[in-house]
Amino acid sequence: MEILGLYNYWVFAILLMIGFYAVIAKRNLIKKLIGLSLFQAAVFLLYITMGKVDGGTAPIFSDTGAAIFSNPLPQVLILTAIVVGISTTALGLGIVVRLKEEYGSIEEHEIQEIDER
Amino acid sequence: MIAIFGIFLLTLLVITAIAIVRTDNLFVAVMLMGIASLLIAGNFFLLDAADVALTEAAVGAGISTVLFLSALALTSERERSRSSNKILSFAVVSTAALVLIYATFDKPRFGDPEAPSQVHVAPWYLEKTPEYIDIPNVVTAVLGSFRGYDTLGEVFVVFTAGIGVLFLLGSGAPLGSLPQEKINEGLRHHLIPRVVGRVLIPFILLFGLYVQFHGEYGPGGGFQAGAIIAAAIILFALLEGEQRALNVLSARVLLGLIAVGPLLYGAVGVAGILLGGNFLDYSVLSSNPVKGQQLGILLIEAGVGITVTGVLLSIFHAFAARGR
Amino acid sequence: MYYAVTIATLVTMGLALIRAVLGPSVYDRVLAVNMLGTKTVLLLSIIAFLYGRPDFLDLALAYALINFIGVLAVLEFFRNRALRRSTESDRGA
Amino acid sequence: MTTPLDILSWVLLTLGGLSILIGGIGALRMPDLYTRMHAASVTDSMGAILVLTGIMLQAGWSLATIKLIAILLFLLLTSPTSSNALASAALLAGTVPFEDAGQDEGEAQE
Repeated sequence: MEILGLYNYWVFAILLMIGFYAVIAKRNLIKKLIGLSLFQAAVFLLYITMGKVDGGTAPIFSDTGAAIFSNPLPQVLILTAIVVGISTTALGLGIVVRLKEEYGSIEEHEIQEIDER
Repeated sequence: MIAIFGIFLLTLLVITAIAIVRTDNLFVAVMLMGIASLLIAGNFFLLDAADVALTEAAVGAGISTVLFLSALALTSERERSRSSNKILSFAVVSTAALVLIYATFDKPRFGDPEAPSQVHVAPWYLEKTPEYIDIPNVVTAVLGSFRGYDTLGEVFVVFTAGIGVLFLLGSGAPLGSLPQEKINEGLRHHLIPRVVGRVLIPFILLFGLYVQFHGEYGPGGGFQAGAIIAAAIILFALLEGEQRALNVLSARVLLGLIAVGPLLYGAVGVAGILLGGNFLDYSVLSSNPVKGQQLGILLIEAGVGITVTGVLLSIFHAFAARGR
Repeated sequence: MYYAVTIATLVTMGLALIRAVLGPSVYDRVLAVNMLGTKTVLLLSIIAFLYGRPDFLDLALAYALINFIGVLAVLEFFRNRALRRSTESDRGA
Repeated sequence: MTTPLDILSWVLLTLGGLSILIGGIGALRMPDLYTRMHAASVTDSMGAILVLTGIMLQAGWSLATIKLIAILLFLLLTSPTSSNALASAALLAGTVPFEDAGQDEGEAQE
């Protein structure tokens, strides 16, 4: 159980690096953005994992008389970050669409070749 | 037992992520992102974060798929080139992963009540919320009142992103390759989705309003509600065509919404100063400090909801208008 | 008994995920997404009861309402693509 | 503890779990898209009805039951609709139904 207790953090590390791999190795700009979304999801997971308390429940008081609550602070940060994340991803997609219109391509190296001409 | 469910879901999540990176079909990658969003929302719920899971549901189930697909429609569906420097990237990434995993051995055990992050401010929030604000949902209390500055900042980031997309895509010569009337009809010929969608849209709107105004008592709040209401209108636009959706909520109105939201939020803060308190100090808004806090949270949540609805819908329309 | 149903749902999610990863056509993947969506609704409702916090059913409700949009977006995407292809071939001819 | 209502709800939950599992296996094992869709959607609606009714019997008369009824209604509305939308999209794109499955099994074309 001691080892399983760190499983969430390992998944965080692996997920973060899968996203990072897509960002650095892939040449397609939309694929890079998808990788960035995965990266974001990993960070969300880390925060929420750190907020969990054993035997706790969601930090919303109710008449069931639960006494232990998980940490509300990471939840607040991530809740806003999800909506901010989708808006900034949309901004990135907007830039990619404009690049496609100007360069006719969304592959990184093709855009660079056109620039060097 | 529930811990094992979480581990299973996380394993599925890792498999999905690997599949996302491996496929060279971007459409498939977007579909798999939808799955990843479902899995991660389930995980958030298991980790006691009902509010966060609701946000992920509202954003991930509809809006992010719609945005990615409209971007794909404007660019291309396939990755054309192979990855660059595969081996080098893989080496860098796996080294970093190993370092990160090594670092986790120093982390406090999962769920440890004595972990440093658990003993600092969180108990104070949990203890003082009933006294200062007296609403059941501590997440909303922290979001709206204790950390109101943060949320104001986030609202401005959303606002800026929306304005940025409008600057990028809102003007200039569209591609203009498709016949106008075909584009405008949406899915009107698909009778069954259209009828069911019509039945559903009022309920989604109603649910959005419920989430907005029930946010003090259960999971919910402005961010989730904004995304849900935007999803309802996007559903309308998909079914009846862009133009009809714009007739209901025109681009000008949406621009107004984008501006009104942060203004409302800021105005509540300034009202606090004018009434003799600090910026974003809601206690002075009413003769009873607790009632003032509740009023302030209600108002700023409304501001957040308005901004998020306006921004997400404007982004959707900006992408959709580009396809004509 | 809740546990048994949860396990059945989770296993089915795993099977659907295998279908999504294997494909072969894009429609299979959309089908898998759809399946996972309904399974998530069920999973969330059951877990809300397992935790003894039935007030969190809101989440399952949100998914039940919103999941639909993803599939419609896919349908619209295909319609758009068919339109674009037909206009392109018209011009080519 | 074990009132008839409890037993009924356990039976429903077990059957629901079984049909969910069968649907999952069917979606994985069936030979082509339309048969897979069939496996997924029939047991999808069946599983949802059984499981949610089972939970409803456990919840008794409360706000939770009303929410569960709403969830069930919306699921029953949306899940077949998305199957239909998907099938018509696949048919329009030219995916041919599996040969042995019989000719009139597919959805009617527009």
